[in-house]
Amino acid sequence: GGGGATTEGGTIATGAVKPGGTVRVAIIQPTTAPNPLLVQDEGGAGLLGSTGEFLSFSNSKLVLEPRIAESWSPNADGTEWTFKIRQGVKFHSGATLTANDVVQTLEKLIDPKHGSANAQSALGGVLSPGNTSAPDDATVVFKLDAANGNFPTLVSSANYNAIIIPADLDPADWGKTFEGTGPFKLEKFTTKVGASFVRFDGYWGDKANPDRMELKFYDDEAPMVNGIKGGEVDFVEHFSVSGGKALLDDPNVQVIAIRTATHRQIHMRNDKDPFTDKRVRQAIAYSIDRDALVQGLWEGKADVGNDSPFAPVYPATDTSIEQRKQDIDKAKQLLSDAGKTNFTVELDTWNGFEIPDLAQLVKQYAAQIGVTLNLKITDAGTYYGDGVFGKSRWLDSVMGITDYGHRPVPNVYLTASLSGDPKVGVWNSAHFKNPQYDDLVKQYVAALDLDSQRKVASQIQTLLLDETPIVFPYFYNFLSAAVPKLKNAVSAATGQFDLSKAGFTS
Amino acid sequence: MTDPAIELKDLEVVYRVRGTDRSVLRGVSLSIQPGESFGLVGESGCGKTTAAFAIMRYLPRNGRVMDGSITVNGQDLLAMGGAEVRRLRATTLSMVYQDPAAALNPSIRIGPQVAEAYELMGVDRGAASERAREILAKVQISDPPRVMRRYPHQLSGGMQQRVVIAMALAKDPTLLILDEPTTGLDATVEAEVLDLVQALRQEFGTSVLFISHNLAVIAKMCERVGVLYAGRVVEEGPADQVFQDPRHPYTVGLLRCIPRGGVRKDEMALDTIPGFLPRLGAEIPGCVFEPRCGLAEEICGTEEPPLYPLGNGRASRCYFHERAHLLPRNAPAQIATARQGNGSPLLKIDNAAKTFRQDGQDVRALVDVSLDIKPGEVLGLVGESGSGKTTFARVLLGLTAPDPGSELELEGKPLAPKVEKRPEEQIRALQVVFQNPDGALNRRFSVRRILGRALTKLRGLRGTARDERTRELASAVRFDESLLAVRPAQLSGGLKQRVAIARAFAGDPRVVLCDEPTSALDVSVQAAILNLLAELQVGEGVTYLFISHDLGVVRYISDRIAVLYLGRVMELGDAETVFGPPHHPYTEALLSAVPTLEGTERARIRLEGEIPSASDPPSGCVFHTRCPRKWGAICEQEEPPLKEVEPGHFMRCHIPLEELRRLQETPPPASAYSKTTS
Amino acid sequence: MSAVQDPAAPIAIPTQPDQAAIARRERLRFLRRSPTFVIGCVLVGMWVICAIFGNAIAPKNPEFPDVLNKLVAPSADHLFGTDRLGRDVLSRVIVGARAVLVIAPLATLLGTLLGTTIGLVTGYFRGFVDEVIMRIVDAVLAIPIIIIALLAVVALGPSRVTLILVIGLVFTPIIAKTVRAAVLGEARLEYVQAARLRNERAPYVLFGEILPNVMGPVVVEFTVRLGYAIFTVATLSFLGFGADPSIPDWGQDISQHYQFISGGVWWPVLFPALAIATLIVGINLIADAIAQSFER
Amino acid sequence: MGRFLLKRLGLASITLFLLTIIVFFGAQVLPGNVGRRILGPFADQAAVDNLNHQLGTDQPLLTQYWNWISDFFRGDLGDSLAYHVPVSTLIGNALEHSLKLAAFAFVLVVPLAIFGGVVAALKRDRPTDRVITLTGLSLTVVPEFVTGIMLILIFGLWLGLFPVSADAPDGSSILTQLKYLFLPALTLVILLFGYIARITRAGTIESLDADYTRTAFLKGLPRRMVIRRHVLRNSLLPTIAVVATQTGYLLGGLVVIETLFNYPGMGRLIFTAATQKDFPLLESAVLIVGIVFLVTTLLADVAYSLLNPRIRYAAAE
Ligand SMILES: Nc1ncnc2c1ncn2[C@@H]1O[C@H](COP(=O)(O)OP(=O)(O)OP(=O)(O)O)[C@@H](O)[C@H]1O
Ligand SMILES: Nc1ncnc2c1ncn2[C@@H]1O[C@H](COP(=O)(O)OP(=O)(O)OP(=O)(O)O)[C@@H](O)[C@H]1O
Ligand SMILES: [Mg+2]
Ligand SMILES: [Mg+2]
Repeated sequence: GGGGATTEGGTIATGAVKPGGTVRVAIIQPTTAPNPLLVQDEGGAGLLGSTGEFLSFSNSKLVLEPRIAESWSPNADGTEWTFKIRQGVKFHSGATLTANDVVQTLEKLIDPKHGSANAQSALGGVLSPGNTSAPDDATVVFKLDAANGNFPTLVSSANYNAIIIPADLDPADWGKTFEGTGPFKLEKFTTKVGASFVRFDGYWGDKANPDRMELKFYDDEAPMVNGIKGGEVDFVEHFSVSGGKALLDDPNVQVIAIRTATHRQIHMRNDKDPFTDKRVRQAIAYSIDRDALVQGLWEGKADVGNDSPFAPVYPATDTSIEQRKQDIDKAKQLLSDAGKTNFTVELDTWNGFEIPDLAQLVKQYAAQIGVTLNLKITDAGTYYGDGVFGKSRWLDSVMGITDYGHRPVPNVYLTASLSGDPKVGVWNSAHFKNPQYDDLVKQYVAALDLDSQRKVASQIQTLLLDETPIVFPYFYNFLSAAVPKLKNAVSAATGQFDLSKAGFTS
Repeated sequence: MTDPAIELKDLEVVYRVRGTDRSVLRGVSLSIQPGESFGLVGESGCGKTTAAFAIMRYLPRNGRVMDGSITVNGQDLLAMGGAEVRRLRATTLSMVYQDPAAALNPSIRIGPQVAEAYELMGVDRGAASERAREILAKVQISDPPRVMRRYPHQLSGGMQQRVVIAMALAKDPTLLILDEPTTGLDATVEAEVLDLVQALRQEFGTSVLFISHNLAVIAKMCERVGVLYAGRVVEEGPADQVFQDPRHPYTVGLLRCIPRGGVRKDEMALDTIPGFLPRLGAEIPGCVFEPRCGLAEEICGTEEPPLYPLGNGRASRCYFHERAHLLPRNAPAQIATARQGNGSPLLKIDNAAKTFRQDGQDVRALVDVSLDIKPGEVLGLVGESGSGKTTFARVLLGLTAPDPGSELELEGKPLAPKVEKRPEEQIRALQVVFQNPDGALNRRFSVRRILGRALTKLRGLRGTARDERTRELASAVRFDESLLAVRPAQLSGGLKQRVAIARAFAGDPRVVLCDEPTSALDVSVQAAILNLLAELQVGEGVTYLFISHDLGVVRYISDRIAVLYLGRVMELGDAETVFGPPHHPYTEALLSAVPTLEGTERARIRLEGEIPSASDPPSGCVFHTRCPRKWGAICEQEEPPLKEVEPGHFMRCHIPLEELRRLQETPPPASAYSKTTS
Repeated sequence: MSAVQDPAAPIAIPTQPDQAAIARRERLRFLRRSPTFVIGCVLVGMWVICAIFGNAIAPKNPEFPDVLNKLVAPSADHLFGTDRLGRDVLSRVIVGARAVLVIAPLATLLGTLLGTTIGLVTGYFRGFVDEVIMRIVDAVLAIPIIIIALLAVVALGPSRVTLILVIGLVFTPIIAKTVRAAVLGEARLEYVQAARLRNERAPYVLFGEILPNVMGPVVVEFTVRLGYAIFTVATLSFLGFGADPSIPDWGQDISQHYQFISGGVWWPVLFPALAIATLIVGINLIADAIAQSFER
Repeated sequence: MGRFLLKRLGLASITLFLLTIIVFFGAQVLPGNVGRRILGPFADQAAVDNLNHQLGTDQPLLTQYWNWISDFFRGDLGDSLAYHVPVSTLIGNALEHSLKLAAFAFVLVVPLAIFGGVVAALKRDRPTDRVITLTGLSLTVVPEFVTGIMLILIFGLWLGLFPVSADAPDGSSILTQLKYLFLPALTLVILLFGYIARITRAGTIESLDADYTRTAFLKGLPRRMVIRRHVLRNSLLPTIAVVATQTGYLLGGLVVIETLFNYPGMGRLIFTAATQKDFPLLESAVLIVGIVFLVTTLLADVAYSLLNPRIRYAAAE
């Protein structure tokens, strides 16, 4: 921890604030055009959330707060969900939102030909085109491909693409107007530079407190940090411990820390030598000193990972399973059992966040068990390539480190990045194929109540811990920062932030 | 008697080089009376320019006056402060030096540059430029207003020097220093500038310090002369007397070096002065000339001789001044008796032409030059700068491809336009000695390597055979073997030129083209080189094409002479035929322009106007624009052919030979005529 | 031929001293005396030693991360403190010299070789080839060097070889231009024509006759470019195109830490920065001195 | 003059042509499939091929080159793959920023450097000279990110005198904008001073040693007048050319500085375009930087020839 006032949970110091004012926000440079379907990055998500609204908002406690949907409920077996749509919600253009807008938005999200990568990762195999209907203006019904207990989360703010837009709006044009129903509406947007928003007086709920909200895009973390220290921004939507150490230690910056499932995956190609043998994969896992990582890289602002996507933050996670710790001897033993000592592997990754550090530490740990890792650290574009098998270092490398954003439920991690089904496991960089696992995941997804989810989760965790297709070293906190006089700013680990209540103390 | 316009007493000047002072001027004393013109003559490097700058109080940053005094109109110049010196420069002293092109600010129009001198005197702008116009008119610039609007580079060399002189005279100075004002100008232009200076001197009554290495020029320009050697005035006195009856061995030697009075290589070899100018700052206990002096006895080496006064302003720094004229001759005993080869021509050039393209314009450097070169002869090629001499040589060598239609033959075999296309033996047969030995020798290679390489490539010699031959070559050009190991930079100009010559002879050439081989050299060295060339020619039985703008030299060495003007052969014939009347009017003008040491002034023929540019030559006879003998309209309309006016004598002129002979017996028309005062 | 002793023949000992040799000696003396040069050599020499014996000199293993002792301020144990992964900054600075001092000189050498050759050829032959090549050179020079380098690295992926090739090629046109200018001056001199007149082949004329005479500019150009090469290498690795971040590399180390400066953690940035500065300044001092020594 | 201009224009246009080729085919070496870049990993191959077909990115390179170049000179730069907005708007914005910074930097550095250079030349080989040249040299060669970081640290964070990010909020006054631009501009000043001063010094020394200067002195002109009228007039010519050659770098080469100061200029635009494989953006941006460079050098040549009668008339006559 640092000298700074650090609040756990999504909101910074709350309290009485002056009405009005302009809040200046620093966010990371969006890497694509603001298009609800195609946005895949944190900056973009921030933009969508700044004017758009979701059916529900997944807050820092991972609880869903109703927004456009007033309520929702499943049928008996969880294959069908019915959402009640709030009435009298107005778009910034003045048009009134109807259930049809919701239907159209979601149809677009899941239609492959629109290629909404992220939405697909969340809803692929869950909801198929044509199965969403609006019996009346106030109701939307989803017929799922299979039972799914977490469906409401998948269409909440947790799925940052899922802002509700007018049915007749071509998502590609969204960037022109930022059409949405949120408390702020677009004033000006300049690609690669920034955007500004003003209070939307037609908002259905409490009107926003600030008159204006200004977003400034940063390519690099350091200028962002300097920005808030130099008094040029009031709120840094997200910063990393490595990049923002200066903020953690700064007494006159307040830091928001949200426990999340944001993590790194160190994948090992299960189908490629030397990792075909699970003992080799385990050896790597045992070589890593996770506590050191959490302390060293994250100043303790992270949870130790146990080589499964079940982050401690998830209610469903079984925390009783024994935590894997560094054990050099055991690792060496495993290697010699596997007859794979002193081999050399290339470790692919890209130079973002703390990843290079992690890579170097992993290299060092591996060295301790006689494994040589050659780091191949490129820019993101090169690492992710086209994002499809055969055209992407991420998905093709024998060993690699990949960054995964926060998800309020582990489903995407479980499916996209581990499923053996090629249609689902589109991010399965470990090329992990295990029918038993796939089966367990189906059960987990279908489970409607927390207890049944816990049971399956426990089995999955045990299986993954044993197979170790991927090392999950840690799940780190989502950090935002604000100047002391800013109050009531809310941020979410999925990149959205809510400043409608925010304001300055005199 | 009034005090002299300027007086130098025991002036000692040093240059600080690599931390040590090297004396350049060793106690120079001289004085110039008001209105007098004093000549300072001496070989390159003897300190002339230094003296001039010392007087201007403008020595190079590393130069310093160690001792002695300079007084101007009785004021001690060295004692003056900066402001005073400036005032003096602005009112009393002016200087004109070599290379007028550099002396003028390229980015300021002539008008303002000249006017500046007046503004300095507090004249306001308008009046200043008015005065500028007047002074420009005075230096015989036609249409001054036009010239004042021009930039320096738009004027010819002669014009530029006129402008510089105008600026110098603007302040009506007491003393005008001219440092080689005409070196690098063409003979005809030089003559004009000199006349101008003469005239102005009369008009302004300025005293003049005239610096030159050319004795003839000094003889023409100056009443009194001082001979400078190694920073010391070795002889002094009235010009005519000093040159008629020199009283210092050095002066004697210098005068003997010069081919004069139409002597020819087969009459007598030239005298030379052995050895070299002492190095800058060398310790010289005795007489500075002692190491090179034929009369020297040991006293000369130990004690510096005083300045012996010889009456009526003459003086000499030599113990043996009264027998200076007895200085032993110093030349090869045997003289070159040229074996005039006749029979089939060795080189046959048929309407050789060369047209350069220069920013969009045709520069016709050579226009149907047709001539034969007989085996064993020396063909002299004269002409003003830009007349195409070098181009002609380069065309023969195949360094510049002639225009199509030009036919070159060597011993009946056609010569390919480019040297790369020529067979071994042709390449070997045609060799060259360039004007500037510094550029001609690769400064990174030793002499041995330079000669050796040539032998390997041209004669296929290797190993000991090559070394053997290298030594032979060296001795053939009187080049000491012990120097084979050194690089050109170590050698004096003369030695370098010897190496260049040796290289030219490496491949047993049939023809050697000499492009101004002595122009860059001092007279004493020039003499030695000319002797050598003459001797080699006989010894090796080669043929020369000898290019020079020095008529004396050409006349000395050549059997036949071709006169070039704007790329055209104007006259061609035996040396004596060309030099004796009747000449082509252009040749006549050239000859008359050259100052001679003999007081015998020939009628000066002043050429009107500029040399036309080769890019747009005049219509008809290209010379008509300047021709003092212009015959009539025909000269402007049709170009005369080069016709054989008498056996072996070719001329490109409309005027019949007889007419020319008649004309040239009588003085030329008054308009273009002036008797040079001296 | 007649063997008459010509009195005008020179006296045996060369009267001019060996100007070339003197010039060379002068140059060396000048350099030895010039403080600029000496300081430059000291600085550069220091780093060269580090580059060669780095691992021996370095007090600690520059790659060993001790993440629990990260960003420790300079102390007796870590003279220059530790970096974001608890690696010893001093050791990294020392060993870091290697990355730069391997890539930059090789790149510059490559550029100089190519550039000189092109310069010689174009400057000597002139004509069409010259025109074309010079246009291309101009075209390339119209794009900022760093951009070209950057594109190339993105295309080929960062690796020492890439960096060497890229920087070498990027410098080629510049060097070619300088050399060409010098050659133009030389080619006009008659010794070149003299060579043609004993039918020398073009290659000999270029490399045998002309090259020795343009060595001066070439040397100067090399030293100057070396400075820029280091500049470029550092910049590229600063922009994240260094190879493996565990290998010490000044530029990369700076880019990895400059964000901490605002938090008062200056040591992981300052020392590599100083290293780069001193090395480049050193090289340029040398270049400057050499250039001067050739001028006079 | 007219011919001179024509000649230079001719050469420039040839260079430009080669430049376009270099830029286009240079960009082709970057890996990455355009259609896939746009539609992302989840679009099915058919859609990708279809899009590539629409975009013409499946046509032979020469055809693509032709289309690109003809569109370019018709003013249609296409859309950015990453941001789906017209490239022209992106470049327009970035160029504006870059120009601002460049102009400011020039305004600061050029007079300063010329002054320094002239003083050094006048005091040649004296301490003043050595100090100016050596400091200049040393500063010039230190990478931008070193100087930049130091400046941010000192003036931005410790002293808090200047903003640490260069881009002023919209609608702020010129003065404010300059305040924001100051630190990056200063970095550039430090970077360029030595370089320009050096050239100026050389030029001044050359004309100080020239015969015409001697003539002026021997005329009896006071030193100041000689310097003003005769020396500077000729000595500043080379400086012009050099200053011009820096524009390319200033407009497109400031990747580092723009990153340090979070300034949305061309450098960073090109940088991200390259890393994101945003071909249309990349190609046009680089080409435009090149063009601006060519134009400025052309203008410099013209200015040079205007100030230098030798060239002006040599060409005219
Ligand atoms: N600035 C200088 N530093 C050192 N030596 C110099 C300098 N200027 C001239 N010299 C040397 O001083 C000697 C005299 O030079 P000066 O120019 O006065 O001779 P000169 O008679 O004018 O020769 P020339 O006829 O070639 O002009 C020469 O040897 C020359 O090399
Ligand atoms: N390479 C060239 N390009 C264009 N014009 C040239 C070239 N070489 C020579 N000329 C022109 O050709 C004409 C003849 O030049 P050339 O050098 O042959 O005269 P020259 O008699 O040797 O003069 P000098 O006595 O000064 O050596 C001149 O007008 C010159 O400007
Ligand atoms: Mg002189
Ligand atoms: Mg010539």
